[in-house]
Amino acid sequence: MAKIVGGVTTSHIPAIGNAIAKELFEDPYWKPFFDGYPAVRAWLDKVKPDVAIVVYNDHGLNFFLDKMPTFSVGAAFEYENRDEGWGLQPLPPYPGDPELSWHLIESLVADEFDICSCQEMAVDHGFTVPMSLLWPDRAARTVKTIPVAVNTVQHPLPTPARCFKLGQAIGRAVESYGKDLKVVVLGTGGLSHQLDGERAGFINKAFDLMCLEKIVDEPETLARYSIHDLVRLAGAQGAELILWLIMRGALGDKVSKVHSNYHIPISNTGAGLLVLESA
Amino acid sequence: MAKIVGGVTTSHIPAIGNAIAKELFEDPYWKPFFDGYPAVRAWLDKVKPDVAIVVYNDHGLNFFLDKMPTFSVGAAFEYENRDEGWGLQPLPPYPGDPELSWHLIESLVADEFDICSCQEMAVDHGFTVPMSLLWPDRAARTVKTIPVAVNTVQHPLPTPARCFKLGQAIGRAVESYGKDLKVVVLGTGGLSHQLDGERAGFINKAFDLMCLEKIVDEPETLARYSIHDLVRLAGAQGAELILWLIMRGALGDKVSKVHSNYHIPISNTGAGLLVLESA
Amino acid sequence: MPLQPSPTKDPIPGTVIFDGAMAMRGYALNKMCYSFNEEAGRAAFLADEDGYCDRFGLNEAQKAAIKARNALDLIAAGGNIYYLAKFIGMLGLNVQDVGAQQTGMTVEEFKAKLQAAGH
Amino acid sequence: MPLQPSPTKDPIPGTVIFDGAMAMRGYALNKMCYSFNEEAGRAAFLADEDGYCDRFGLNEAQKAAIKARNALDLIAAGGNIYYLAKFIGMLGLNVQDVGAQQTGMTVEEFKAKLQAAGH
Ligand SMILES: [Fe+3]
Ligand SMILES: [Fe+3]
Repeated sequence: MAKIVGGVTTSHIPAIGNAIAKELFEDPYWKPFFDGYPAVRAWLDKVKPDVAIVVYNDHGLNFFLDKMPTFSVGAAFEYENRDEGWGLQPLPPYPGDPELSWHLIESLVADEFDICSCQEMAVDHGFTVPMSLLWPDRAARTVKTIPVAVNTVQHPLPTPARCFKLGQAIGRAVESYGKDLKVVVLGTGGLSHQLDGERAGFINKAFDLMCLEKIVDEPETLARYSIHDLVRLAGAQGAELILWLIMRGALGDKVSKVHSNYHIPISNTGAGLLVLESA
Repeated sequence: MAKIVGGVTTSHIPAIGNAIAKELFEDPYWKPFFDGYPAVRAWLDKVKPDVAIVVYNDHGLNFFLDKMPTFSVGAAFEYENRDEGWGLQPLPPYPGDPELSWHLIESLVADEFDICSCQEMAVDHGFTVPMSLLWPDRAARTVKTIPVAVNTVQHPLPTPARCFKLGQAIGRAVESYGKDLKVVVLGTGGLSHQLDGERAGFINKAFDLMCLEKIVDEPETLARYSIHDLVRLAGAQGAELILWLIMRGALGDKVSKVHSNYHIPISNTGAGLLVLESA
Repeated sequence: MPLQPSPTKDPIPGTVIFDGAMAMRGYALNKMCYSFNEEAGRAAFLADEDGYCDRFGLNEAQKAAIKARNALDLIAAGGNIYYLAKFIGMLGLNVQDVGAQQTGMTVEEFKAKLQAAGH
Repeated sequence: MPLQPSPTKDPIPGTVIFDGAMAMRGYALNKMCYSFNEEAGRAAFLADEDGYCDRFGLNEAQKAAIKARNALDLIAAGGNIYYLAKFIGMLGLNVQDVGAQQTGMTVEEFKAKLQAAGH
């Protein structure tokens, strides 16, 4: 039977992708951020997941406002990265696990989640940056991927409570899959940041630290916020915390914290990193 | 406050659109079908709805398998009809009510329905045929429209129970809208038919008649079927009964039957017609 | 046939459920058929059937079924009836022609079978 | 700022929630910016800015804001930051340039404000 071995949270902002491309790992601005990741990779080397379910938000590459689904689940043989408008060379495609995707979709729809299934799906920095951070050696990477995209572009966004329940349903779905697979769930994005408006540059360290603590043992506390609360407390893009809640829901009641890091700022963002192992 | 005044169920197969274009109203094959509709139009003339929420399934015009949402709600100023591949001249666009659309979407997402919002949306025969049957005089038509599209193309389809709950949530959403509007809900498609496979041409009159009876006062009975049940009992495309269940859910507990008709066959289909008035 | 709900999911004879397994098999074929919504797609296909099939990456079974205009083979190769309908419509066939083909009847026999369901 | 959930939905100063009302206003602008994912869209815009705006049906406020490269005006005209980011990126600006513009700071001041949030 398939098993969720744990989860990782990480920022996914494009500036990280640029810094990786320029190999700024020892640059004084970037070092405190990148120094958080060797411990994550050591954990991944130990648990050796077969599949990564990558919970992210599309930032206007694969989805436009003509068709904006709340929750999308990839069901493709591979996922292409494409130019997002700033002219960067796209990364090579990511192999999928469509059989597990369809199992997830069957299970989630039966569980009354109104999923958008995507048999072709371009993934943007929200997906690729975490993959580059966690598996930098592309040639050695064997993990398959399943993108789960969540609408954070067009309000109404799904409530934190709904997202936490989606995570729980993903957890049940994986545990009911017949194949012997180890699955890791990535909750990407966050923590506090705001790009738009006179409030651009808003960061809330106290809120971020509280989230990093509560999400381990009391995620329900975070699921009680409204989206409006998250925008107020974490900034307009800080609402990406809902992606972390999906990850956390999938891990089940008890988890143990393997590793964490927090650094302000990278670009406009408070960057939170966590490795949680399922009990 | 807005109010749902009632609902109409009707077949939406393309052959009806052809027969309308050719004005086959008195043709012996078509007459028993078209004769059911003057009573529906008389009822609409009496209740004068401002908005029609049209629950239908896209048959491969607006949605492809790359992005197949379970439930989509239109939020456009108008909805275009387009050529579906057989070269027919498209009908003129249908005016929307985006303000009510956004109220619906806000309310449904808060209610934990994972809606795909569509600010641009081409509507196919599943939407246009019912509109032509109910409001044949386009110049005199003042009703605005909100398309609600349901995935019947790619299994898993949403369960009948989930669809009935979506209808109930649509009902709550409309009743909480601040403007004084009368809303009619169309449940289109069905009843039994199957186009594909060695079982093509399957029709189940007994099941259809049971549905026409139960949906009035005991819709929960129908919500208990699985999609697999519906395919078995009503044929592969007979699963469109879920669209009727959404309509019925929106009407609330008590309804009265104003009119009904049933005729076999039109094309490959058992055609069921109902007008239900909200209590 | 009893009209009650049933907990079983026994196969339904003569019926292919278009689920994930079929979707994985038929994606290229269905994508090609979806392109027939556009006049340009239909014209390009009719001008060069094989070239158009190759452009969408159809496999041999799919190409053969397209060439033969064989609905059952198209379905077995992963075709979804909603997209296949565009191919069928482009050829000037309707759902009764295709129903007859799939059931091994003449169109008249197929229509008679539908009429009989009303009694 | 108290960290508890709140039942109120008071406006958040300096923040526009991109809801249905904003979406209705900004559709043409956002659709144009979405087209900047493609190199062809970016080239066509840069070759003829006004013509490209007209092709997408931008209104006067949207055209003026595009011409002025003014982020606050673009947002007020219905622009969504995720699509605007493509316009901004095409111009060679990053989120800190735009943050500075929106807050009336120099880029250095804006960066210093972000650094300060860590303490
Ligand atoms: Fe993001
Ligand atoms: Fe239909």
